[in-house]
Amino acid sequence: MTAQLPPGLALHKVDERIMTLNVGPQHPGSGHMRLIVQIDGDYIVACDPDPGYVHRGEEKMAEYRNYVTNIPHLERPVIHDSCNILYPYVLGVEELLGIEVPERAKYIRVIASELNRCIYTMYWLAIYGIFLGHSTMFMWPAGDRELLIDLMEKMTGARVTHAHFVPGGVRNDLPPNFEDVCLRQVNYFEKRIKEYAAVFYDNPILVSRTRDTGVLSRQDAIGYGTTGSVLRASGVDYDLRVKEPYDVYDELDVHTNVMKEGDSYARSKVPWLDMIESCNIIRQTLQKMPKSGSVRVKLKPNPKTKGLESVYKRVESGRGSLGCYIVSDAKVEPYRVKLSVPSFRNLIALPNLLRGEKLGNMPSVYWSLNYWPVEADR
Amino acid sequence: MNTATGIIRALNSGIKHIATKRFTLRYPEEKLKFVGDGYQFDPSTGVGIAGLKGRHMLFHDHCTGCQLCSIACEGVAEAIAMVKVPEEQKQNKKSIMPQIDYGKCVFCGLCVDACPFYALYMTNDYELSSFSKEGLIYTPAQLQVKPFVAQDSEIQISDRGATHG
Amino acid sequence: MVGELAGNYSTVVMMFGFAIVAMAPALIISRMISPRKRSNPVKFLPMECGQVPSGEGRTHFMMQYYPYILMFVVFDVMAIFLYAWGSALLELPKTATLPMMGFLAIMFGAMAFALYQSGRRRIW
Amino acid sequence: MSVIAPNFKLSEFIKSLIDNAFWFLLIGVLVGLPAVFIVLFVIELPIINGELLTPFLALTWMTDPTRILPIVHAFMATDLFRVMIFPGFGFAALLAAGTIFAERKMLAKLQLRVGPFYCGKFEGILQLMGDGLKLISKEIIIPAKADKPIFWAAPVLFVAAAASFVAFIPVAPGWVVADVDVGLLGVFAVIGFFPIITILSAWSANSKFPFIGGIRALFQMVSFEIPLILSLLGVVMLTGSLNLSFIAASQSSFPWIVFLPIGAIVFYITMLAELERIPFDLPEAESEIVAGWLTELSGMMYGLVQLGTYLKLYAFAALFVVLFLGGWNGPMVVPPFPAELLANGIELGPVTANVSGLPLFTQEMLNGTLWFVLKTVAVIFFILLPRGVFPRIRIDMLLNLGWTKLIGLAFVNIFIALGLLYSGVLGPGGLQ
Amino acid sequence: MADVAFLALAVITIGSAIAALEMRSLIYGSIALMGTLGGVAGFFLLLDAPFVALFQLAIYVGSIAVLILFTVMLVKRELIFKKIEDRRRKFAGIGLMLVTMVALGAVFLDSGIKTITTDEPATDFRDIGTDFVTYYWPALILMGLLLAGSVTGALVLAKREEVENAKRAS
Amino acid sequence: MPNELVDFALVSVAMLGIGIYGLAVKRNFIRMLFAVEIIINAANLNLVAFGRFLPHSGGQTMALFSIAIAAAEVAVGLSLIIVAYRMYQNVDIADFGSLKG
Amino acid sequence: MIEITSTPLVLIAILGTVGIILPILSIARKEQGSNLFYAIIAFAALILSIGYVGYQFYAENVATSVLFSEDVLVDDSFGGFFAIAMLLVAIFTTVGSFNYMRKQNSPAVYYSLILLATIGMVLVAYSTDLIMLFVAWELMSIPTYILVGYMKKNPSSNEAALKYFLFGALSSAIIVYGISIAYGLTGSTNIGEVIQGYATLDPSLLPLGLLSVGLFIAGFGFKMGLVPFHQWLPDTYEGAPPTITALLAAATKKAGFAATIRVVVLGMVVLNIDWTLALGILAVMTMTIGNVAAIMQKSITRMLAYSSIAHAGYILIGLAVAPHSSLGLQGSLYQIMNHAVMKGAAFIAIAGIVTTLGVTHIEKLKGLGRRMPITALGLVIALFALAGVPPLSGFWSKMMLFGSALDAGSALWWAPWLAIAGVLNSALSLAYYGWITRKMYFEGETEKRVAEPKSIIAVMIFSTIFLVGFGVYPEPLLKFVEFATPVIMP
Repeated sequence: MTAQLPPGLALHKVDERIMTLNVGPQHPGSGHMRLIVQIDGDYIVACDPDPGYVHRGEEKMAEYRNYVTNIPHLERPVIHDSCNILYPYVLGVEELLGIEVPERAKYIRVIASELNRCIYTMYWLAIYGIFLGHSTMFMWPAGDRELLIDLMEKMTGARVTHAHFVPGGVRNDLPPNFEDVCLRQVNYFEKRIKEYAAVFYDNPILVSRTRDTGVLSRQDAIGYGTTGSVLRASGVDYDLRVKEPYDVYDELDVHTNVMKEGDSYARSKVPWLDMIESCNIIRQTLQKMPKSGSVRVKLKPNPKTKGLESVYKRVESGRGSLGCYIVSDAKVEPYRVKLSVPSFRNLIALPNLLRGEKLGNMPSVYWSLNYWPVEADR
Repeated sequence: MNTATGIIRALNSGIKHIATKRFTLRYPEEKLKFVGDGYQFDPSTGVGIAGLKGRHMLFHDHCTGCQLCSIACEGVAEAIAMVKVPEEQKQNKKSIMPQIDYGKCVFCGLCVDACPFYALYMTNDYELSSFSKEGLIYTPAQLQVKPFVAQDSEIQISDRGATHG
Repeated sequence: MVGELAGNYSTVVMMFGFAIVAMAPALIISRMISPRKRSNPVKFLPMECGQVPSGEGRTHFMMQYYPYILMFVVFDVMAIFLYAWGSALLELPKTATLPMMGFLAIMFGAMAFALYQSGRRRIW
Repeated sequence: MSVIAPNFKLSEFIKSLIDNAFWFLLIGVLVGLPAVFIVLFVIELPIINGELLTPFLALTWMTDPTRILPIVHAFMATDLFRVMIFPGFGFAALLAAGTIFAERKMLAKLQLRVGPFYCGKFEGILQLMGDGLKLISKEIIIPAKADKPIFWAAPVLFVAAAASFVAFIPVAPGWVVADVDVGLLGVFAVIGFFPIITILSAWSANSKFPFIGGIRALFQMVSFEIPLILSLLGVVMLTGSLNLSFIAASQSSFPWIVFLPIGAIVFYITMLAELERIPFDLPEAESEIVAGWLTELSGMMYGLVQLGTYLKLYAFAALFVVLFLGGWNGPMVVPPFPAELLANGIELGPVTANVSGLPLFTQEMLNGTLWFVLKTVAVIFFILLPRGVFPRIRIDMLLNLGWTKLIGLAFVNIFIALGLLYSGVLGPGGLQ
Repeated sequence: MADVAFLALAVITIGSAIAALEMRSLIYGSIALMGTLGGVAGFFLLLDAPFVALFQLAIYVGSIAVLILFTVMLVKRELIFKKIEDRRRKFAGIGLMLVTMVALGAVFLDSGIKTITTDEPATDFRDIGTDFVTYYWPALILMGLLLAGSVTGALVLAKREEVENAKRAS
Repeated sequence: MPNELVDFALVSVAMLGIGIYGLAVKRNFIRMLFAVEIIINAANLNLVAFGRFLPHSGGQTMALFSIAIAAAEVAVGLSLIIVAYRMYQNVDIADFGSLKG
Repeated sequence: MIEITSTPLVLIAILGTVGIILPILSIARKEQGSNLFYAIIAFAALILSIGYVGYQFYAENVATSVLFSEDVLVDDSFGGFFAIAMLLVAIFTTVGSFNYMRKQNSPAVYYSLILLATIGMVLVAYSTDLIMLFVAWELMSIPTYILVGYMKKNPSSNEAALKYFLFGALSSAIIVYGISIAYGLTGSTNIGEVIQGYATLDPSLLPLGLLSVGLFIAGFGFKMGLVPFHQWLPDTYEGAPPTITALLAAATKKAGFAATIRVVVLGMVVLNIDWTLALGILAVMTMTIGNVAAIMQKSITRMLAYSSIAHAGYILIGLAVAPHSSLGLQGSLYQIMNHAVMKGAAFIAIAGIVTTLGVTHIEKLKGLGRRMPITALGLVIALFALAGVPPLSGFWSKMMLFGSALDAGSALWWAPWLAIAGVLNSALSLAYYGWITRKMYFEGETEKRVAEPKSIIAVMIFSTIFLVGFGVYPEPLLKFVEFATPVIMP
């Protein structure tokens, strides 16, 4: 569609020049999936992504647990972004149960969500760095992510799987003196990630390597249904935090980062810009947050919904819009929970982006799609 | 000459970082300092108190053997089993108390949320490794012991970079 | 005496031989002391990222850059011809540079064509 | 001090040194004593100078400098010493090992982490040894359909080719393994072997990823050989010699990098490419082709290839020093050997020993080696540095860079050299 | 010393020349061919022609052998080992070889060159460079034309025509 | 014992013979190319040997030209075989048989 | 030092510059340029070159055939003669390719290679140094290997190129071997000095001298298509593009003769042994086998290929008797010039037939005289000239050759037999030439005339004028040949 097959690659006999490469699952550049790549010399003729290696049936499991005990499970698909993947579920359950969340809890959720977005993006960036052979860009984000993990750990008591959001608010209040520590570390974090520009984003080798590779046009980006940074890198100004604000995002000043090019470089740069924006949001939130107040509505141990009804909520996660569709039938367990994950939407674009690309571009194009295999498999 | 300046900038940044303080927590020697004594829950307000969700601590004198923690865990990890405690340690009528298998526990803390009697808290102790699966099963007697944790390292931010100090 | 100068090069051969003599034992010792478990035939399959290998391991591959090897063969000759001239340059009259410049001009022409051809990778 | 190693404690350092020395001694005794006994009981002892060479006598000789030094001298004059120890394999392997360690520590510093830390008690100085032990005790797995003879031979040949590259490098005046007229051409000939070994090793594994990596390595090395050869032509034109010792000696007043900076830059870049180092490490691009041509190599085979790679790195850095940075030339900083020691002998308490064999090394040689090593270490630093700051580039970009930009610059360099020569700045009648 | 070296080189050269033609696998044949070429380079060294020797190593072993090896690797695996031989033709070939060797060897041994030895110093390799640009300079220019022609022609030959036509048509 | 000219000449003759044998017997193009290379090397060896014993630098010059020309020849020959391989999937010229005469 | 305005250097300058610039032009035009553009540039360069050679002759700047020189090149009439012959063929080829190359890829490189090969051939004739000769020989060979295989989608073109390549590489290897021995015996690579050295050769080294000459004959013989070395020739001529076949048959073959005359004939003369018999036997064998095989061919290309082998035999007669008859070399040169034009014209005519009708089989040439009258006429005239039919130019050269054989009869008892064999062979050849003519004119139904390519017509007209004109009035050409012939005295 976008990348035309070079003339001639289709002409010669298939058995002669084409080699089938299994990239994955035991491959440093695949993640928990397999890309069946057919190459003609240095050019990729066809690419067939084969996800499903880490499928664990989260959606089915959710039908056997009540609304609260689902929480530690549903965050598993993206443990680095665990707050954001819980967010739509929690919002949905709240609507089903008709709970009004305290104001302070909403702000705490925003902080946790933005911090988690940064944690996820740093992890993604680290892998992007190592995919491009930039070992420093692996180590720096992996190290600097520690700042935010430390904050999250202070806030929720766990370093990775927080299980922090519950219907009705958050599990616990902020620890004392958290605002100061948070502000300090987030400021330092922002300073750090701006330093990445010199070695990574402004590095001429990186720019020349990722520019004009895997170009996803605006039209196709919308057509494939991509979301998040992939969509914004193709020039579509779409951010759920702005377009469909949830919780308190409508009170915050959120700037959407959009790039026109739609190539790997743009797709890799938009998340980085988003991180800087996240730092801004956290600072705003810390300012506007009520200094005290309730953070959680007391619920019955096994809350029940009123009757057969469904709700669809979506939020902007680190990878794009993450939706959760819950059907309830007046029992303690949900009837159906469906996660609509951004990774899978972005993956759809991959075969079309890789066709006709060079083999050397495969990692950068693949990972610039902001794809997390486990989330796609659920 | 954009390329040349870019390359020089990158090299410069790299060399600059050689003189930056390193940001590595030397874990066994240093340990991060956590907030408070661990995750606790106040059933009266329904809000937790921030802290690390480490291994549990069981207050025998508060535990009534109501099994709420075990029920809360059923949907999550099924790590909590209610076991009979020996006669001499008997504190409640049913003489059953939670026994936690840390091979299964996911440290979500929902059991703490479930306990209405202030009997189950989580502590800062997270070094639970063991050579056998049996060693990971903590009996009520083991859960009663308050762990000693020396955690003093915190992230220090200065002009020359952040360190764990 | 014919072959006197060849003695100087024997040390290079000695170096080569010494490296082999010194390094081959590393492999042999390693083979001796390392475990050798031949229980699982899958272990000895070539790397295919966890899949069972399929297809030929060595195929008609990477023809896109074949012109560079062709060019290398020719321009390597040019480069070393330049050495024959460059090392004698101090003893040569200045007019002797002209033929070399002519040679270089011809080679530049060929190189321009070759670079253009090899740059069009879609046709290889 | 704290910047480089924040937790450096001198006492710990000394303690670790003593610890290490203890272990060495212990192992030495445990291995050495049985050896002495074997010698005593099994081997018939020779008679030298009318004396039966008992172990005691041999030990006395070993501690008697007047006896041992002439032997050492004689040994040092042999080719074997040159090949095995000083300018040859031992020296190069030592520097290569140092390079591996320095690379890991330096990269760790750059990436704000610690690097090897525990092995050897102080900053991981014995990490390399540990790695070697690990590699040697690992199982060597050979793919079932591999071409076994080539597969086994390739790592060894790789080291051997790297070692013969080292043979051409002059370290100090007169200290070079092979002092040949056309040494530079010899270097090119040896460089030509690496792609062959690489592609053969890759082919023999009969696996896809090594084959792709091997072919990439072939293209890369082969393409960068031409800019490499051309970038050095300027120096040859100005010196009129292909003898590396002569070229090094010709830079006594100024190094050629002053006049030929473009050539030096081109050579530096091609050097990175020939060494397969980031940003040119396409043959081992792990995110695309696992580990390139090294994918199927396991255990000590991998270790040998790494050793060969670092020997090659040292050799290239040394070649850069010899050709562009003046080799061993530098201000005399080593003090002369105290003359009164030669005249009066060494006073050891009550005894005065007149040692005939001293000094073992001349002042020039020590000074030259010092400067050479210093410059080489500096060049190695600059070879290592890009690994921290650059991503890997793509093969078509790489080939394009090599064939257009670098060759063009190399020719610019040649014409600069020609201009310098014909305008009379350098060469006969000019400077020098 | 030189004599031992000579014998060793002769064995290597001739042995690997036979091996290059007779090895079952073309890859091993290529490696054996490298052995021959390297052996000839060794002879050049023995003949005090280090420039030619290293030129031979750099060009023949370093690039021609690489090109051959690469081309052989492109060939299908079964072709690498395929060997068509006519027995009669083979015996005829061996006969031809023996006749050539014996006849030419006899000519060489019979003729006067057996007595030629020399004690004069070898020529300096710089003379070659001097020759190139003075006496032989038209040959050098022709050499340039030859290399240029061969590289342009080889490139035009090796590229895939059908692809080009398809491109032109589209 | 110094090496004599005739020794080198004999090695050269032996290589020539092997090359002729290869050309006569083999029908694999790449092997025939090997044979041609062996003959060219034999000739080069002869040239340098004669040049050394004269002594004269012309032999070495000729050898350099000859090696360079061999390089160009091999480049062309291998391009031809690649074209043939694309067409026939074979490198055996006995199997080509488009020209019968 | 050779003068910079001497003919060979100027030829190198003109043709080499154009040859290098043509590919660059093609990249400047993104390879979209038409065939004709490059062809005209190449044609202009060739015309300029031939004009320069002619001017040099006209201005009498050319020495008589000295054959020896202190330098690697000499600007003599012998070289000039060959230069004119080869440039003529190259022009034929270029003009013939106007049409033939229209649908092929990379025309620029094609013409560039033709120019480079032409330089090689011309320089072979001019060179007086063995190294120069060898490099020029290779410059002639390598582009032709590529040109023969230029039709990449045509299997026979490729196979022809492979065979040609193998034999060519073998021949050059053999030539190097010969050069090495000659150099070793005389200590120089200059042909003059080599010949001098041969003249004063130590008797014990004589076998080696003979060996070197034998190797030269074998090496050059591969290109000339002498009989034991001719196996590649029919296949190659048949498979190659017909225009290139013209170049091969008419020009590279002649370069082989030039080299042979420069090196072998003179070398043999001074070696002072009775070697002419060997050449005589070769000559008889070559022409007989060539003619006999030609009769049996079904394809006109192949038939002409064998006929060109036969013609190599005729030319060899002249070389064989050269020491004993001054007419020998003259006849050879005359025949070379004629053969260049005749064979060139014949193959160009076939190229025209192939491009328009796409056939080479003789049976399918029925009625060609009506379908393509001008081409057919040119072809027939060329064929009759090849056969040596009287009023045409080919008659005089054959006459001269056989005359020289008779002339040498006083010194060599067997020489007249050469003449007789030649005459018989000519008669034999007339048979198959006549058969083709009959097929073209007297068989087949009346068929429609097809459009003949204009470039082919131009070549046909030129060759017809040349053959008929010099057949009727041979004096100027005779004078020229006489001027160009080197004088050798035994």
